[in-house]
Amino acid sequence: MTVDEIRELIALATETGVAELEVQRGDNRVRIRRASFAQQQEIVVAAPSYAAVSAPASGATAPHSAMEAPKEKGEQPQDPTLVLVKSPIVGTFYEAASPEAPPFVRVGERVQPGKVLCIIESMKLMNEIESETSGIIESKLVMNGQPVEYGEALFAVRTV
Amino acid sequence: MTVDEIRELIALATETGVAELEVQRGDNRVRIRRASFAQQQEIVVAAPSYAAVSAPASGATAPHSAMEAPKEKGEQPQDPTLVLVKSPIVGTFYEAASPEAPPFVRVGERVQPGKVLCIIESMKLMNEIESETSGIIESKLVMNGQPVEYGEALFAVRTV
Amino acid sequence: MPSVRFKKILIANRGEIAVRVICACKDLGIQTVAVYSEADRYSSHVRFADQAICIGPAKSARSYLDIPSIISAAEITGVDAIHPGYGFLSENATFAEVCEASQIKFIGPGPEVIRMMGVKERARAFMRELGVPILPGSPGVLTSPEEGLELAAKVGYPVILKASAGGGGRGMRIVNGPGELPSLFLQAQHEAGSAFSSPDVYLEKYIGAPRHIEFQILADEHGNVEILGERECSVQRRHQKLLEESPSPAVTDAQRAEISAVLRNAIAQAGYTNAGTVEFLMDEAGKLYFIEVNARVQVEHPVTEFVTGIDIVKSQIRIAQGETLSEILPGPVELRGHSIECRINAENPETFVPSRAYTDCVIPPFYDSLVAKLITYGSDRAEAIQRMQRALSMFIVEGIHTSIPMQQRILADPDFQAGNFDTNFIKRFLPGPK
Amino acid sequence: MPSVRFKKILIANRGEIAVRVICACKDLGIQTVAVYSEADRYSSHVRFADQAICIGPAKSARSYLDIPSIISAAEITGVDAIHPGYGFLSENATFAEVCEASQIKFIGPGPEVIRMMGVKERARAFMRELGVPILPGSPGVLTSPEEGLELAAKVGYPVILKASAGGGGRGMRIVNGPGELPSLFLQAQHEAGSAFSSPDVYLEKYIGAPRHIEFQILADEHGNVEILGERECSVQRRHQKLLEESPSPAVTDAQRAEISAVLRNAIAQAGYTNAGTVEFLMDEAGKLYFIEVNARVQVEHPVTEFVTGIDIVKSQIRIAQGETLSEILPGPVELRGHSIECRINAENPETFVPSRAYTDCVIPPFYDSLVAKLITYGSDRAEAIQRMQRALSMFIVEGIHTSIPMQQRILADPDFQAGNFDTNFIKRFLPGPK
Repeated sequence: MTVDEIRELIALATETGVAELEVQRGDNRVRIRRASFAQQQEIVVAAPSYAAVSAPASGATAPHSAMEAPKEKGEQPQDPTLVLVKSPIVGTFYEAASPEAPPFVRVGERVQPGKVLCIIESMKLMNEIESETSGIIESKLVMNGQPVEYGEALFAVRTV
Repeated sequence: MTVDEIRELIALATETGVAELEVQRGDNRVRIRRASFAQQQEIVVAAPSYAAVSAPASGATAPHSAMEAPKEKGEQPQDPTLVLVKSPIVGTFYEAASPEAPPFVRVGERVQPGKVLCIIESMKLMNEIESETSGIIESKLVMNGQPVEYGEALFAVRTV
Repeated sequence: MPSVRFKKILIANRGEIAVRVICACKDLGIQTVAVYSEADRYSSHVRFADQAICIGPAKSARSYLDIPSIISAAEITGVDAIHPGYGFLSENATFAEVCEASQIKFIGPGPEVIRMMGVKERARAFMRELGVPILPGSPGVLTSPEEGLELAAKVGYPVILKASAGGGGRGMRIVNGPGELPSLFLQAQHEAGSAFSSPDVYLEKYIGAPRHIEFQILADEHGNVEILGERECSVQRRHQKLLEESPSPAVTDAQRAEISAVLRNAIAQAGYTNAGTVEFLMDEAGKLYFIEVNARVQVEHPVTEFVTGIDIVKSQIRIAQGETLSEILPGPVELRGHSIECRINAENPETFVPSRAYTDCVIPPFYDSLVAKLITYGSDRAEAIQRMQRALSMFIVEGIHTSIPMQQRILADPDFQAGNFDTNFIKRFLPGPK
Repeated sequence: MPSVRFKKILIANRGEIAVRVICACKDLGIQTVAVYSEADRYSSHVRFADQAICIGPAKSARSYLDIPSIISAAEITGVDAIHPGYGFLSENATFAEVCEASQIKFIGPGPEVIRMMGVKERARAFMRELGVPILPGSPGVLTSPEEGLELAAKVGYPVILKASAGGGGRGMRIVNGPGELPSLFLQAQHEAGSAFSSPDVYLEKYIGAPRHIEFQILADEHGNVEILGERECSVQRRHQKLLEESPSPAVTDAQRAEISAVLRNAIAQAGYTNAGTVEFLMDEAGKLYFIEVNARVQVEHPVTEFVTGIDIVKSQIRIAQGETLSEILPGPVELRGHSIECRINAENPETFVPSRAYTDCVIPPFYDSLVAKLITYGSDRAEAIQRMQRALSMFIVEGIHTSIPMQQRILADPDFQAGNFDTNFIKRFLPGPK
């Protein structure tokens, strides 16, 4: 569970006005108690015992009330010049063709449509994910070797 | 079930935007289907087979959704000069001391605080209901011999 | 007495038990009249009844406890019978009498039986006569330390000395052995004398860690009695039950059969009719002692319904119609499987102040804080516990605090799971000093 | 084969059956992984699972039916087994094979058995061999009107002539007596020839007003089979069941015992494992004919759970863990009482177009319209019906139309109450010409 994801959950708790928000998925657990209710903001994150679960676990964080409308992971950001590249399949993210090879792209690099950005391994098949826009890689959102779900944001690309 | 009560139910249906409102209480049944949904406004009132049930039945009409907030029967009207005299007990309404006697009050009559307006019979006891304000009886809201529940409006009194 | 068929029943209650009685009436094809206070205008029991009558303001004394209002409501709606639910007027002999005088059938025992069961001393004396085990002790006032020592040796230590005129712990002494008895007897006499201006003291067996066990009875108006097994109600907080189950993990088959046989006779001798509960304390050795009779349906009746397959509320109504138990019951009473109930109360888990929801649904602060009853059934106790844990983990209540977190801790407790607990058990789950 | 204990199960389904499987896993202490399409992000199965993985867009073909996505989700979450629910991939032999190849236990029969049961002709031939009654008819193509007359005399009129290559009613003729047979045979041949370019026609017994009856089976991986009684599913609208019950009011105890004995052997011979349903048609005389096997859990499994006390979904998981039926079942299978299920579907009662709710809760239009299953239990059929009528009358759904009004009319029908109905029964409740 990344710091950004936890920040999003805190925003959610604040926005919806709940006193306490506890999210558990697999080995990840976040508990947020809001300051106005407890004189302190307490955040507990249980460390995942193995890496393979951490991303989908947090990515799948379900709303704790049908009334809440948390931002979906992979949602387009407000900034229209920033485009998110999302995973078209479920699988494992690889930033390079092999453990020894350099990454397909680095942050700050300019990419063109058709440029291979990463590989998603699914059922032993290596699926190359290509860029659909031209722009500069602003951030890489997934760690090498981490599992990703359908629609999960992989890269943010600045298009101007 | 009086026309006023049905009018209130129609207002309720319109206000809440339901397509159809069906209310059944004992032998009374009202079904309202709104024009915008059915090209016609249909009102069916099944005649009560005995009078004793009609008033409490309609008075007790429950909301058909926790979201609706129908006006409570006996609620004070908007007009601040019109005061409702409500029944302080459950029982049977009598407008006169005996079947031969004239009514305690008539519509249009001026009353003072302490003036007996009617009798509510409860467990064979005759309870005199007195006016608490001075004014003119604008309407009598319950028929002679009809049962009334706690808080049910009996008279409307114009105080100016 | 030929049996009748009720056409319409008034339910002199509110909340879940009112809805429960409405359900039983619907199942029997009987019309229902709900009564409600101004605070309950939008309650479920008002919504689901065929008719509803406002009987007074929020305050119970002027609505749900107001006999003339309820009888008037029954008269203007022309009902045949009144079901009192539990609490409120359910064990009020006067109310049962007024119903009788008004030609309205009261669905419960007769006024004389309610009255006798309400005077605990009379109920205990009656039951003892008929062989129901009673907490042993002095028959009357204890006259000397010597008499106390003799009695205590017979009933076994610890014993408790209590002020005859008193209550609330004054003049009360727990005696753990014969050495302490003479001095504690004098202390108790002295304290009782100054507190209640009577030094009279009596002696009773003391149970430090009792279990609370109750037997469900059904009795028709023709002298037939059936015992529907027992319920374990030891998980209590300040005498408020939080979790009940049937059967009790502490009652053996032989003990159940023995108590049932004794009760069947005693209840018949008492002229008791309709449903009721006979409460017992169980001591550490597993022995049961009669405490009192609750002459009404209980909150926790569903666990008995699940293990017996018998609808207790429908049975109450049919008994009141004059039907016999052999007509009402599907066959011989048999316990099958295990059932648990959790009372979901609105509360703040830190301070136990009942919470209120301020959005669409309001829990009126005038009455009890029960918002739901959650009942599970399993082929055995372990399965019923697993299902209760799962159901509580999936139970969604928003806007209020509830007792669910405490019940989850209770269900996860190894002693609870082993069936090893008594009425002190709850203390480990309460905040503050134990 | 020693039994294993699953730590984590992926549920390859959505909606109520996904939640049902999650409940069974929680009861067994097994972690759960939900998979969901983008349309189901806020669904209950996502909410109640321990983990949830988005596997694709709303369209089923790219999410719930997409084998690589589901297997990938299983691999990245490290599950031991996959429960397929019903519908979607539950009877897909290829999916079961891919699971096997990926070292993930598929909770259901093996791929070969699924495949055989999927080819109706093979399943029928297999079952006939083992003495399961099959709809009588010509073993192959009918060569002449004389052969037809001879066969029809044997199976009894009415019979039906069907095009061997066809479907959809073309080349089909119902024959009510021997006088009509020769000319209808020629007509059927002619129509079959022009419609399917093959004039081949075969003959089968025709049941005009069949009942749809199905038997629930459980088979472990050690050759043991148990039959959990039958369900009556005749109340259908366009092959969609609306109301199911167990036991069937039309099946006698002797018939149940006879069919159960035959099935126990046949299912064991087939090497069938896990839960399944064997479907039969019942003719007007009450005789049962095998139709097909559904190699999965059914929507209507709860009615069987209520009358047997056996948790079918928990049993599926434990069978897949390699446990034996004698370990899983609490004792001998016994039917007690009666249970009814109503499928509450979102729909417009006039036109049967599924409705959608537009407020907080959305029923995605991409999948089926089932919004709830309401199940009642009673000590007999009358009590189960009364409780279902009461429960439907108190069932609150806002914002959408549901099937409840139709189910209320069905339950109030005297023929339904008498147990006197077949698959044509529903027609009287449908709008338009009967």
